[in-house]
Amino acid sequence: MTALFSISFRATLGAATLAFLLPAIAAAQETIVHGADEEPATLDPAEVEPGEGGESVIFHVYDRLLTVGAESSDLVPALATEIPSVENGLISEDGLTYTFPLRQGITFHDESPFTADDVKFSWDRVIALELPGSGYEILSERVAETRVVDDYTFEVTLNDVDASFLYSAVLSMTASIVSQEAVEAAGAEGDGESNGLLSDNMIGTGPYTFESWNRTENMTLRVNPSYWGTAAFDDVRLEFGLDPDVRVLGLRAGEFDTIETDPSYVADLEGADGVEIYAEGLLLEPLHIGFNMNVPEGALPEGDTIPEDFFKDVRIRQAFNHAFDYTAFVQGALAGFGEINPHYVPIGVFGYDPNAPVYGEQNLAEAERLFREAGVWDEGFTATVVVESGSLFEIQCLILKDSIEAMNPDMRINVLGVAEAVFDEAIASETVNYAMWAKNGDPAADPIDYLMTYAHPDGEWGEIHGFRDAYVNPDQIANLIDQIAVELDRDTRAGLVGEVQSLLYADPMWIIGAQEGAVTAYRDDIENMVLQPLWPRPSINFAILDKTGG
Amino acid sequence: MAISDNAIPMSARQVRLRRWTEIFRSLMTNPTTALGMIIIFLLLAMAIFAPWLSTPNTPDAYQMPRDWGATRMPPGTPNHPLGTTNQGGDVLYGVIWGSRTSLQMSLIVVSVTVVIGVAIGSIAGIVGGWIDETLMRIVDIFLSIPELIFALAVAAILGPSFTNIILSLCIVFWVKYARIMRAQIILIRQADYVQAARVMGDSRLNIFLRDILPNASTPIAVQATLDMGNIVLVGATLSFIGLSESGIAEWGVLVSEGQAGIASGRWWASTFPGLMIFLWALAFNLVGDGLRDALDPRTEGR
Amino acid sequence: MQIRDYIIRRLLILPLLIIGVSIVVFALTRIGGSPIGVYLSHEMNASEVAALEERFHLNEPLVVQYWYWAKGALSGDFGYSGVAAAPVSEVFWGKFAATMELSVFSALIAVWLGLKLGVFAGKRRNKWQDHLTRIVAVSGASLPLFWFGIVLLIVFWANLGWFPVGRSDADIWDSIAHPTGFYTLDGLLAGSIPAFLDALWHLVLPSITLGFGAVAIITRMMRSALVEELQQDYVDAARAKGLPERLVLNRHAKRNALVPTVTVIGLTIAFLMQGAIAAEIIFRWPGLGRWMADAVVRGDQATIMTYVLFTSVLFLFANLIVDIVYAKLDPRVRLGD
Amino acid sequence: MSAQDKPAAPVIADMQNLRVQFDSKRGKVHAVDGVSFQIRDGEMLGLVGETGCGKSVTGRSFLDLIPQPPATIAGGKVLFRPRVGALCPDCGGDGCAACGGTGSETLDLLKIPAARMREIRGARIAMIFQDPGKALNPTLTIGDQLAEIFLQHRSAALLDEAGITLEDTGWQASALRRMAHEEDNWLDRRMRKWPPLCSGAQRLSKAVADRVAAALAETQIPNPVRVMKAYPHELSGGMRQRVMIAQALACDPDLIIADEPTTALDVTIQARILDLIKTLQRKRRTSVLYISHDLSLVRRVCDRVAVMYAGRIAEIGTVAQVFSNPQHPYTQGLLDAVPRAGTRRGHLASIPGNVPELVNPKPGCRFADRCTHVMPQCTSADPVQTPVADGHQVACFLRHPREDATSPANEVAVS
Repeated sequence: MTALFSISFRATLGAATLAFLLPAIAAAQETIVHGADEEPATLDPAEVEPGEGGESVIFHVYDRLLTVGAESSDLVPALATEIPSVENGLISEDGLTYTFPLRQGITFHDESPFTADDVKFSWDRVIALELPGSGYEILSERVAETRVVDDYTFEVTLNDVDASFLYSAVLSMTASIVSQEAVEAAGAEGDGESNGLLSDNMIGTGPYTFESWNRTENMTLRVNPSYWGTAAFDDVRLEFGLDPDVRVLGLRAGEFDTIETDPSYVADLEGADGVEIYAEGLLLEPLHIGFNMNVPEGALPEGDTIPEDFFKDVRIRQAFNHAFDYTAFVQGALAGFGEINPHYVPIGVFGYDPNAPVYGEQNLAEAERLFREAGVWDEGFTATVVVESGSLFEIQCLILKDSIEAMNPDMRINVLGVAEAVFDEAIASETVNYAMWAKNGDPAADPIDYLMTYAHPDGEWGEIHGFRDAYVNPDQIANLIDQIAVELDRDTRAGLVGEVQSLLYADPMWIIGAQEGAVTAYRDDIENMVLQPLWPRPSINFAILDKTGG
Repeated sequence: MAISDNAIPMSARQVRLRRWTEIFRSLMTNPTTALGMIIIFLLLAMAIFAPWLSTPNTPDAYQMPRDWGATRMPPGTPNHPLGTTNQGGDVLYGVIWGSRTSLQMSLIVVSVTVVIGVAIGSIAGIVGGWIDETLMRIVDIFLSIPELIFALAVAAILGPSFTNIILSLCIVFWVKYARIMRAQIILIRQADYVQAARVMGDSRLNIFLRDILPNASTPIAVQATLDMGNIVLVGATLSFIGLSESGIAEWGVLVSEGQAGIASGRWWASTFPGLMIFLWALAFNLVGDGLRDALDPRTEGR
Repeated sequence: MQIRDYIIRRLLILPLLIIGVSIVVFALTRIGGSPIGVYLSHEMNASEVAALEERFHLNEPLVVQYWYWAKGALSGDFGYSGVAAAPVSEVFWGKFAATMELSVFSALIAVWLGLKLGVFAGKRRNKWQDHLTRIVAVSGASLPLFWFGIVLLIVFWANLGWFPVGRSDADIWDSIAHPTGFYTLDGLLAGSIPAFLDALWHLVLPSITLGFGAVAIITRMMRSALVEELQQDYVDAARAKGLPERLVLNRHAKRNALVPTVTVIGLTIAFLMQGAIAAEIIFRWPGLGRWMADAVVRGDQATIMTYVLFTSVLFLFANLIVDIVYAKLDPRVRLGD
Repeated sequence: MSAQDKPAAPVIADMQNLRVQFDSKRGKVHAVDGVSFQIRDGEMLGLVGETGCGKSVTGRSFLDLIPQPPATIAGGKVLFRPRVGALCPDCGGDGCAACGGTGSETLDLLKIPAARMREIRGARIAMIFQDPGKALNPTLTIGDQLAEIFLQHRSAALLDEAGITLEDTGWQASALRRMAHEEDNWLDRRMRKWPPLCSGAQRLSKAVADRVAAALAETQIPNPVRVMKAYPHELSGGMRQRVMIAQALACDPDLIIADEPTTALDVTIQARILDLIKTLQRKRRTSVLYISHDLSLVRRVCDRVAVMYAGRIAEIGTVAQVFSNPQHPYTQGLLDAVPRAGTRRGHLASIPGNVPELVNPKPGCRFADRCTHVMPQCTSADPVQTPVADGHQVACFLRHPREDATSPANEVAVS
């Protein structure tokens, strides 16, 4: 209804202005202005870094085979017409081959027709280019082979059975479908070099077409009138490079319709006139502080009195988890927008077990007991936690500092805030030279992604942090996680997840301060505002937003 | 008058005495300078008596005390007279202990840079020759990079921390003093009494210590006074851009952290510290300006 | 010494200084850490990191690294800016124009206000107006720009909504090209008055913020110069001829007082370059300053390098030109002695 | 008062008991402390004294060029009677006591409004400064600086020569009038480069240039046209002083204040400049107040001489009277000092002691503590001007009248 109204309204307005007024004003068709947090570094699905600003744009201009709707985290057909499952036979018995029937009669924004060749091309391209920093492993580590069955049927074979393939790979922005014709027309690609066309251009099938990008200023996306699905309502302009508080000011002033912001700001916007606040559900990016048990000899920063293997002692890891003031973090820093969920299967992810034991109550007595037992209470210690300065993560570190030092002034935590680049460099290398560091997890729809990355003894961080020598019983955990990876029966799988949760409570490798709430603030003339944590940050789908105001 | 025409050359001590008394007189007579001095006096008092004005935070007094139960409190809330920050930091505490931080910063930087500058300037001026040449070229290089930008670059490379800010300021600010010192030496060398002293066979060191150093002190004093203000200003700017550590009681940090609130009408968290930076810089600039005028023959009345 | 010789000598020293600056800064950037941090992410594996190090010659000794850098710089390649996600040389000129446009307008404000205040104070030497002016001027230099800017932002953008932030209104400008990069000019060239006004409109707040800071320098110089001039015999001589005060001041005192005031232009430029950083951050001005600020926070060393080098070159040339102009303006000066 | 040989010329300038004080950090300096003298039409009066005795201040007071603050005029009158201008209200121009026989009205230069003073400056009373190097604006050409004075005081004539008559109205004429009165605005300066203004403007500037050239030529400056284009620093000291003189004489004033016009020049040129001044003064019968510390110069060129010491007139009379028969011990000392070469300028080697502090001075003869004939009353009371011969007065107790304590001179001194 509102949609119809606003469309017809816009039509007449457009006609009138085109007929009589300045071009400048004619351009003033409804445009949603969004104050963005991070400007894309690249717009190329094969180059974009997971979690990086480019994803939020790729999300709108390209389609993937599947997507998730606004309402639930259930998969929804997109360029594919059906969701593969063992039941409907689109997943082979051995669980290795997936078949995707594709939509017909769709064209890319450059009018070239969409076929299975484009899908194959897009995926193969990502795997072939292996662009540094990109998420190519998402596909390359899983996909054994891609095949075009016919113009409108695409088939992929995996290396191993992978229960999270659809969520972890197919949904990822890296797996977006680009126009083969356009890319090939722009010149050859290969050995780690793209032809650059897609770095600052987007030719997709999505609800928005790419209009213009003035670096460090703004980017304009136009409604794609011939979209195969429900067409978007309003054009979008993303404004880049604003400080968080300036974005908030802009929203109050009505300069922006939507902004990317975090809980601490949203709290201030409550009651501001013309501003609505959306706060439902949680982001799937737990805020964590990692323990590193694999610090090279003598690599710890100046002033650290702890031994390199300080955190090998499970009691100390537990003590830290007990000591952390969770309430302060959620109530103080996140202003109540968030959940205390201190372990690595976030709420809203398949298999999350609400009954599994968690930390989440500050328990200084227990913490002191454990510290004394571990024999570090009396002489105390100084440990440094490295973090990106000026970030929410830094505040988490400050709370840890306050919590520990309040117990016993001899136990000191240094919060070392460093520039983003320095932090990334420190964390990117094979071995990390700090005993602790803080950041947040990468979002995923399936528990296995988290468990492999953050819990498995031989997983990404397991190797770097040396989980294997630190876990009381590494093999038990490893086996459980491996099972979860391949178990296709949902209930059994859920059970296994719950089991591993309890193990990880007894033997924590992270302090997880909280699960940040999915919150944003927007002008009240924007309708249908929904945040879907599974959509790339800021988790907004402009295509379903409707700006009714004049 | 006729008398001054055939005056006999004055001794170094006389010269000095006369200069300082002149300076002092004109400082006292100039209302703006007097204002500056009053503000400085108050700020210093605040810094010195900080522990009595608000009880130091344990274990580290230069860390903001964070009351996570009382974040974003407006001014006038019990035991937070100036309100609190987003992290429940007491703004008043920040303002008071910030004066100490600033005093530390400016004192350390000024004393370090003066020592370095004077040393290098003296070597260049006294030894002369190729050493002088090279040193002065280096000085030229440093002088051709605008202060703030240079400090910014250095601090960025050292990584964000309060100590690094101080370090970068030290690296940047010594140059002027070297310049001044050298110029003074070359200037004063020619003065009658120094010539006289040389004739009387004083050792170079003696002349330097007794005649040159004290006379060079006035222009250096001016520069130092001005820098006392500038340094806090530049330092605060660096912190604002994000090169300091959050959580410490430093005005620049507080302003940048307080920004978050301004958007939502929580003006106090950044306004008070910002005001302090302003007052600090203003006071020292006023006094420095006054000093300079007192020393600058051109602006002296006839 | 003759002016010509002096200037020639200066011109000869200039490149040496620039090289010196580049060495100093380069050494700093490399000692401080590797320039590749900004490209790294924990998605990368060791071989990728190694490849990057290869690309930046980090495995070579410092001298060699500098050689590579200098070679690149001479051929206009200043490296790749992680912040702008493009080669430095590509994005530089656009941002340069932005900063220059801002600086020019700020300078106009600063010069206009500075001279006015300077004369106002100089004429009333040691009267209360003089002291008041001094306080106003010194305030300009003592005001933390970042703070002052925020205050203006809140009042005039957020609350009153009189002035915008950013550099231009996307709707007005989407059809207008940027041949010069100076939006005011571009607007005029495109013959679009709304665009021109829009550009001006966006300039107001940042240039006030920046300009007010620079006022102090000019005011102070103009004041003392005027005070000095007013004590000259030829000012009395002019009076003795029966000239009205208006002419005595304008033709004999003010005019000559401008000459020494020229010498602070270099200082002013340096100040504007420095202030631009804060002003551009706050008003989201897409210029060199904000680029630098981002680069600093994100450790984008190619950008830091270029920016520092650029400002110092600008600074050096400004001072050289100032000397020349000074010599031209004042027939008396014989530089060097 | 009249000299017996020639009929007394009328008094055109009459200074009566001028008192000027300067504020200093140490107190009020009585720089000029009750100075009185008269300048007769066409005469050259020398005012001699040591550096800092207040003679320059006395001279500048004629042009109201004493900086206030720090100076304050504590009292006295500076009367002036322009040759041309309004007639004496009492006698209507026939000459009477009130106007000292000049027939023109009497102005008190310390009281007239600023606008009136500006009309007098440069036109009726001109000044030659001590150092031409300092008194010429370095950033303007000689031509420009001389032009100013004509544009200030001769606008009407210039317009006339440029062919713009009073009848001419309309914007062109008024634009040119603004130009001729130096009231032109930014727009005028642009527009006068183009028709229709340019022709008129050129005629005007031509007229100005002619007068400037003429004025320069009169001071025997070779190739005036070239000099007009030159900047002061491009000329020799002598040349500069000639320019100053040309500037002073430009509007043919009644009185010229020459403040040590040759001091800044080297000896060889001094003589020539001096002669130049003298001849021009004779030719035009201009009155000159010739301020100098150099008695020999004064003796050469002046008709009468006033000897000043520490802000007061010690002795005044014709050159013959003062030099042949000095009455005041100070004058005698000065005269002894004259022939001695190599003595520091403005300093009297022959007289022991120094010029006294002039801060809040006590009553008494200022010269007392250097005087060889000092008597008790010298340090208690101020000596008064006492006539010793016709037109020859001295302020010294040695020559003090016993009985007539109420002579007019007496009043002047004590009031």
